[in-house]
Amino acid sequence: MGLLTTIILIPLLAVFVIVLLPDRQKQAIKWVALAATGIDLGLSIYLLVDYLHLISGLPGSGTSTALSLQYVERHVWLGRLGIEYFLGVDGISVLMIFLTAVVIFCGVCASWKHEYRTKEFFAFLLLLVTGVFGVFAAHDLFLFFLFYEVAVLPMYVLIGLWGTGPKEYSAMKLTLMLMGGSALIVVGILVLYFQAGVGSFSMSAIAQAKIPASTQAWLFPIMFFGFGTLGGLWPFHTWSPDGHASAPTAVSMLHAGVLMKLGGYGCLKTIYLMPEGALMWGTFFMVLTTVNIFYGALVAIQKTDLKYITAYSSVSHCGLVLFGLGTLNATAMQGAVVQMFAHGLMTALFFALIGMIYGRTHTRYITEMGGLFKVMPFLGVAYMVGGFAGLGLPGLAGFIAEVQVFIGAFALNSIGHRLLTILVAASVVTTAVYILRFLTRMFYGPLQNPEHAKLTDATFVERVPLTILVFLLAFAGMFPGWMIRLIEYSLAPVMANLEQARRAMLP
Amino acid sequence: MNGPTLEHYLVFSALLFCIGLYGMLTRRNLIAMLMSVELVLNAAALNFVAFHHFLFPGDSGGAVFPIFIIAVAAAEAAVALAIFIALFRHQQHLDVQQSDSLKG
Amino acid sequence: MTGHWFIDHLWLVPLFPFLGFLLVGLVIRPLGDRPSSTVAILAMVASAVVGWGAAFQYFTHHAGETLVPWQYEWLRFSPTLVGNMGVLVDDISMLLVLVVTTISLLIHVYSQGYMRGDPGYPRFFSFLNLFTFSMLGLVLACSVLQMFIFWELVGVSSFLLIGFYWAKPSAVSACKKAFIVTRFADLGFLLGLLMLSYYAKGLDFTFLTSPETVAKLARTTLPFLGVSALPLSAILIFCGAAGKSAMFPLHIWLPDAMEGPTPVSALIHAATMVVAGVYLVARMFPMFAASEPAILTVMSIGAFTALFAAVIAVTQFDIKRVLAYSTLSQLGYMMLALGVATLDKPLGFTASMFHLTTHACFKALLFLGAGSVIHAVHTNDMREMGGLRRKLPITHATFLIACLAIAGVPPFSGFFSKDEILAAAVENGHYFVFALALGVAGLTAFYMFRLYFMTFWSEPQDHEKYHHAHESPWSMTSVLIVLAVPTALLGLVPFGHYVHRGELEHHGINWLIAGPAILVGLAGIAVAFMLYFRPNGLPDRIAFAFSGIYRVIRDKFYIDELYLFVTHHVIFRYVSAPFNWFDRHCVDGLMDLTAQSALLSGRSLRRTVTGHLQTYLLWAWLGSAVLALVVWQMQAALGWALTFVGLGIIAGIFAWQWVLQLLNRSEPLKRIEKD
Amino acid sequence: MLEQLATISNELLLTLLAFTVFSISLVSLKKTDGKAEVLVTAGGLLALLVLSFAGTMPHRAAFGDAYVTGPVAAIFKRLFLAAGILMALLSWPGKRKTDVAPFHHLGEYLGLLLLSIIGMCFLVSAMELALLYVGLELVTIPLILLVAINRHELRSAEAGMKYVLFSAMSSGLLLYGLSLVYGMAGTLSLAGIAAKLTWTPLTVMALALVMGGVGFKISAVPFHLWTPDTYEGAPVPVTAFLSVASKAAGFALFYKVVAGLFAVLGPSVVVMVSILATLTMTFGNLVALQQTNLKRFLAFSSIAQAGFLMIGLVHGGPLGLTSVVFYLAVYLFSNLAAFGVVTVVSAATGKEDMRDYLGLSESNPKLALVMMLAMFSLAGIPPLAGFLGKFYLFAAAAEKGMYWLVFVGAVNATISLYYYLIVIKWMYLLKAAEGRQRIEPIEVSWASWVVLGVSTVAMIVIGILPQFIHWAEVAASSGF
Repeated sequence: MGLLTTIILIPLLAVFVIVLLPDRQKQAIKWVALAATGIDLGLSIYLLVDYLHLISGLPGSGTSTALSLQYVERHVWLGRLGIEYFLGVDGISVLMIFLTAVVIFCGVCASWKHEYRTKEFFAFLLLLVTGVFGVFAAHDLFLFFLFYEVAVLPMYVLIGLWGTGPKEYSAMKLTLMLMGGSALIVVGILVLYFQAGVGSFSMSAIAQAKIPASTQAWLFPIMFFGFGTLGGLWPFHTWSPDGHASAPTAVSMLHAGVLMKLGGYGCLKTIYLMPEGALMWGTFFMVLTTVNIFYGALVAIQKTDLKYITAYSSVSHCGLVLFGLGTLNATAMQGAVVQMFAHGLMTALFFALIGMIYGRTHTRYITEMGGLFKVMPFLGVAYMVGGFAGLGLPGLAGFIAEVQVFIGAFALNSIGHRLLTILVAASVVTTAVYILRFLTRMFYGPLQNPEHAKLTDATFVERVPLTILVFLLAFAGMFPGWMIRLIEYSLAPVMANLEQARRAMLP
Repeated sequence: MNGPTLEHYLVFSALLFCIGLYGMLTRRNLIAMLMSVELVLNAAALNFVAFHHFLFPGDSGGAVFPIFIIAVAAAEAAVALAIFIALFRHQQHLDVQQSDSLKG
Repeated sequence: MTGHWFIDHLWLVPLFPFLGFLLVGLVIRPLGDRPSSTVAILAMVASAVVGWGAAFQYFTHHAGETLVPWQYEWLRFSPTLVGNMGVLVDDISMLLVLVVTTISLLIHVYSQGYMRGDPGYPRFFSFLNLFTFSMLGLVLACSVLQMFIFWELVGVSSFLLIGFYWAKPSAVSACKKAFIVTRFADLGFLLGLLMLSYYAKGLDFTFLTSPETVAKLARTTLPFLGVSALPLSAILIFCGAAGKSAMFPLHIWLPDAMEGPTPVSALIHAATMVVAGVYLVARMFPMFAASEPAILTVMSIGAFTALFAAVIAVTQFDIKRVLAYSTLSQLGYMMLALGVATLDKPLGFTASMFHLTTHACFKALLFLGAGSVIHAVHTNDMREMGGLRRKLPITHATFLIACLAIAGVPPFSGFFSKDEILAAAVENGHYFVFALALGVAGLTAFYMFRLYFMTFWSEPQDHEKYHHAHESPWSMTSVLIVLAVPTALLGLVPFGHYVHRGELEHHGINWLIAGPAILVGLAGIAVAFMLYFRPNGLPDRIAFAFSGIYRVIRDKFYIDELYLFVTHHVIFRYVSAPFNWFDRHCVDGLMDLTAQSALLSGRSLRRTVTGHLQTYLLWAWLGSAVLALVVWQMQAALGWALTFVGLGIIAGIFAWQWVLQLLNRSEPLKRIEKD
Repeated sequence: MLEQLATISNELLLTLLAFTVFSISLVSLKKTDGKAEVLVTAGGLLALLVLSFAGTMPHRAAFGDAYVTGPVAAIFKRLFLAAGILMALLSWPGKRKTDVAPFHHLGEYLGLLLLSIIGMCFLVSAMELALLYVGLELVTIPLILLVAINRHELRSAEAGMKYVLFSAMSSGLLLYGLSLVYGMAGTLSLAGIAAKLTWTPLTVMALALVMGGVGFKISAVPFHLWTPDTYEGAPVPVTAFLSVASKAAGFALFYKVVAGLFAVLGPSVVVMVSILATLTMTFGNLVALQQTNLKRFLAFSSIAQAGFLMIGLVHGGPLGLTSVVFYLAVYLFSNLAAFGVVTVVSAATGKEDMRDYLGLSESNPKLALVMMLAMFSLAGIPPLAGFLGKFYLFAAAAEKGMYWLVFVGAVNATISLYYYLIVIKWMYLLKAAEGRQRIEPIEVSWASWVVLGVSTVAMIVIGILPQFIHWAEVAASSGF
């Protein structure tokens, strides 16, 4: 059994173990979940380091067009259509798997106090994460889509059962919109399969078989919208604010932190599979995502509910991911992937913190908070770091992503693209406005509510995830080289495809 | 010979068929509706026989099939009448328009 | 590698404060105040030692060269575009290293006394270390990307330090304002960076400022606006510089930034961070100098700010605000000096750097002196001070030296640097700028001595406070004394010998220029003396006589209000709020509408299941008929028209059914029904 | 002759079993509790299922080529047998509050079930119109009786009435259409007819009439309207059987008479089927959104599922057949799991409204879990079998180039998820505070557990293990 299968199977095994444990053994259930995610975290770190080691001897970007798949596990699986159990990772997947492992580990830590129907909660949570790992590891489109749906659906119960506020409504909306997106994806996958005519769902095989440009012209937006829905693409982002606002802590962390990345990841694969379509539609999606970025930030300024603020900031930040991808420029796409990683960490951090603060103050409205630094300095500092990462402060991961996307997008040689880039870059100001607004509102100033004076700072179990996330944000922000190497190497095939398509489209 | 031709039979069966359909649609009494159904079935049976007789006298299928139709129609009628009786016990009438407790 | 240990290990200079920050912030903080400040100061000492050593080695062995002793590839954007991190050594970076390490060290020491007993004492020192790290990183930046990175970091440390008293609402809004305004300006910097990354295809300063690159940029015509890339990118970068150096109209954050503790004001908002803008322009000087519009922009903005701030400073009563406006004015001076410099006559460059250095000393001294005063009387309002010279002798003496320096009285340092700026203006024929600068010099002397007299002379206004006032502890006063030395003497250093672009013709003091400057300065002092030496009603009467203008000036020309209106009312209420509404009601509404329409159509379709068998049969037959039509169409190639007719029939029946439903009469073919 | 009888040994054994079951209830003097009948039925069917692998369904023509059991037909028959076993077990007479099945006449009830299965088996093997028709009626007439078997209940009788008249009507249409076909071809053999038919207006008319008859069986819109009423009125296990086995027989009928006979109209049939599929899916889904009675809800859901299945019908080749057969298997187990839960709950509490399932996940977590899996499988959520099934259906349409139909199907899958999630919402999400009586923990009989367990395992395993789809593919590649 390969490493990837192990990573995917461990949470699934944990699900079975948890299902078999009696309801009352809450502590045991949590330990099983923690152990499973801990092992996965370890394995993913090993994977990361090993992959870095693997590619360290290989030539850098621009020179390599070979697919950088590693850890391949390939078995014939279902039927005569050529569905395979085909796992394999490139650098981007490795990074995403690592992110997933980190976030779920932190999520389990952040849910340590979970008491209501613990067993089902952790079972669904781990089921979900199985799907996420699977998506990032899969190289067969069918398998990819299968895991994709596995990752999306448990969310319904997780939000609907353990959420707050109008949770049934939010859960339904989220699920339906995302499944609506996946309806587009399944069309896309089938069309790709039959147009490629290679009798295999393997992404690289399909990418090599040229899909007719006329097909790509209509199929590309369909698939991009499909994945974009999960990636928070405007105007299909509205599941995100309601969904995230209603979801319990760990679920928000995982959903905003990792699941929205599935959207970006899928969009990247779409570009890989349909380069000509991407060239035709790139600008269109850049416009949409500009709306995303700018508009998400502006709306976030208005909100007073912390989760809504964070959700809209996710819309804005994930817009940057899709924007970077839409540019079809190597630098910007690198930035987009870094943004996936950075945003995953920072949103997970945000939602973890919101959960902890809500657990203490019992309010999520920033208008009802103030001066919390006095009572919870640790949480405050962590929140600040997260906020600074959000507004793209250098030294934290968000900056790397932003500057790469901007530089890459600016290199597109037309006024329209430049203007879009300038607009997007201008969002750093609006972002700063809302982030500072809520940071100062919550933590600065005199203690708003005398009741809050009795509150306590983070406990040890809470500090663990926060510390991990903060550390990673800072580490990735200060030493981006390894990420760039991973991404650059794995983007090479995509860029090669695009280059080929560009040449093919020249008269 | 100036006897009836295939067309006569076909037109007659088509008429039967249409009368059956019309009856199904307009009769409110369930038993009348059942009778209309029988008309439809008989129209089909008549067709088979007519075709057999005029066009394919060598193929026995056309002759056999109506017998099956008649047999099955009898079974169906038996079942239907049994159900009508059960229904009548509940609602004391056989008006199809008022048998609408299941809907929506 | 230069073979000189200090230069080769210059990266230690920012590293020490960074380690100090981490150590103090994460490890030492719980141990208490004393260890925290000790570690922080030790970090600064180490940093200063390396900095001074490197500067010494540089000016003795490599003067005039530009070295990059250490750099590494930090972020690779593409195989050709690389963002390097490293250390750039040339005259101005060494100069700034000297200034920053020294002043920062002194202020660390000073803060030991000033911050004693504050609950956030360790936090303060860790932030100070963080700031110093960022500032040194900025100063030593070898690429414009690195500059931008540390640029933002100093911004954030400034934010943290302004908001040090986070429980105080005014401090909170001040730090927010500082951050957002500079962030807004940084957008310009960022865009400039983007332009450079694209048009110049490189980010290293050595590459960017090389004549070839500058020439190439000047040749590149943008596809829009019809200008070349050079002035536009230079002006965009200047936007960032203007934000950080609080040039008009981005100056509004600096006076409010005085909400921070006084050492912070001295270090960040007087001596070091605010000059980063000037430093940036100086760093990119070849680019600016090669582009007429850019350099003129720098000059005019600088000149206007110098005047504008000086005028406002005259009317302020908060001791730190006066100093803040004075800082603004002096920063305008420096910008102005850079603006009048050209590649041929680069005296302004030297003058600007010179003034930067002297200003760092005397303004730090002024702020620290003010801090000492505030420490003594616990108020910022000059109207509640007076007569403090007897209570605070050391503070008074050093403060006077600093005032004389800033007023441009020889032989104090300010005189020389200011004189050089005036000379530079004249040299390049900017007589109007010269006149304006001269006027500002007079105003400067006036408001500084207004401050001085109101604080130290005059009469004690608030006896309670006066009574409790006492000289500050040794750790503070010693720093004042130490700073007074360069304040007085720095002017005597042959500055142009060390820091210059191009060749400077060595000249002494041109008394034709210096003479009027001195006179104007003295005149300013004299007026201040008359109005404020003794308490009298004259200033109030003057203020009353010009009450309209006075009020406008006192309220800073209502620029804050303008900003507030734009941000709060226009953007928040008329941009952001409608977006919010649009998102919730239109975009989200559309999504809900989809679900609703599914539900609604389900509800109406449900009506077809009437429970009447005959309805069902009718549907089935019509269905068969329509199917026959459809299939017929496929083969007869009569087009889809009939199909649509068929579908139309279905729709019609549908509608009919629906109407019947509405009328509660759902029997089909009711009119035929007679039995 | 013996060889011919051996060819239909499966049907013969079934008949034997049916009469055994009938006679058990007749012979036993005192009133039986019905357990013996259930055991005999289920055991017999199981034995037949096992025997089917040992040669009771030989691939051999008999009776002058009127009867052939092809590989696909064999799969169909096994599905019918499996459905029969599960339905019989569902009718296990435990302690029950309401009579989901009339366990006073369980013998008749199960006998009728077996007769219906016999009809189905003949139907899928029939290669000739008369046998086909008789098989079809043999399927339908016992089912009509089963629907109306709770004759002391008004709704059961009314459901029976609607079913009998509608089915008679549909047979009338079918027969009339077939008579026209006979008139054109002059033979009753399916292969013979297909070879002789040409395109004439009469053929088109015949096709429309035949489609009316077939549409009734598979409850395609607009021939579907009897479905909800009949499903609601019938005893729950009968509904379950109707929704799976009878529908599967309908699809077999489609292949036999529509696709088989009217091959000459191929492209038109494709268009017709795709239009019907679209209408059926959309209608079923949209109306299902409005339902609260679970039986009615599942009726509309099964209409929608028929629509999905019809997507697979547009592909005439092996892929289409594979997808339909495979999905039928998947659908059978998923739907039986759902109906199993409904049966259990309804038997114990008499509640059939989904709003009564409030908090079921707390009081009866296992039942709720099975129900949830069934809903997910029906909605096509991986890793449950419904996912692979839908994927194959879509693939079939896509290979035919009908991407728009794939899209329509995918969108409809999303809509269907909407109402399946509503059931889950009542079971899992809503807390008991809404003022409704919670269902107490239910004691579930072993027979029901077997049904639920087998269905659940099947739902999971069929979608993951490669053997099942492989069987379907191998069978489909060699034809019906």
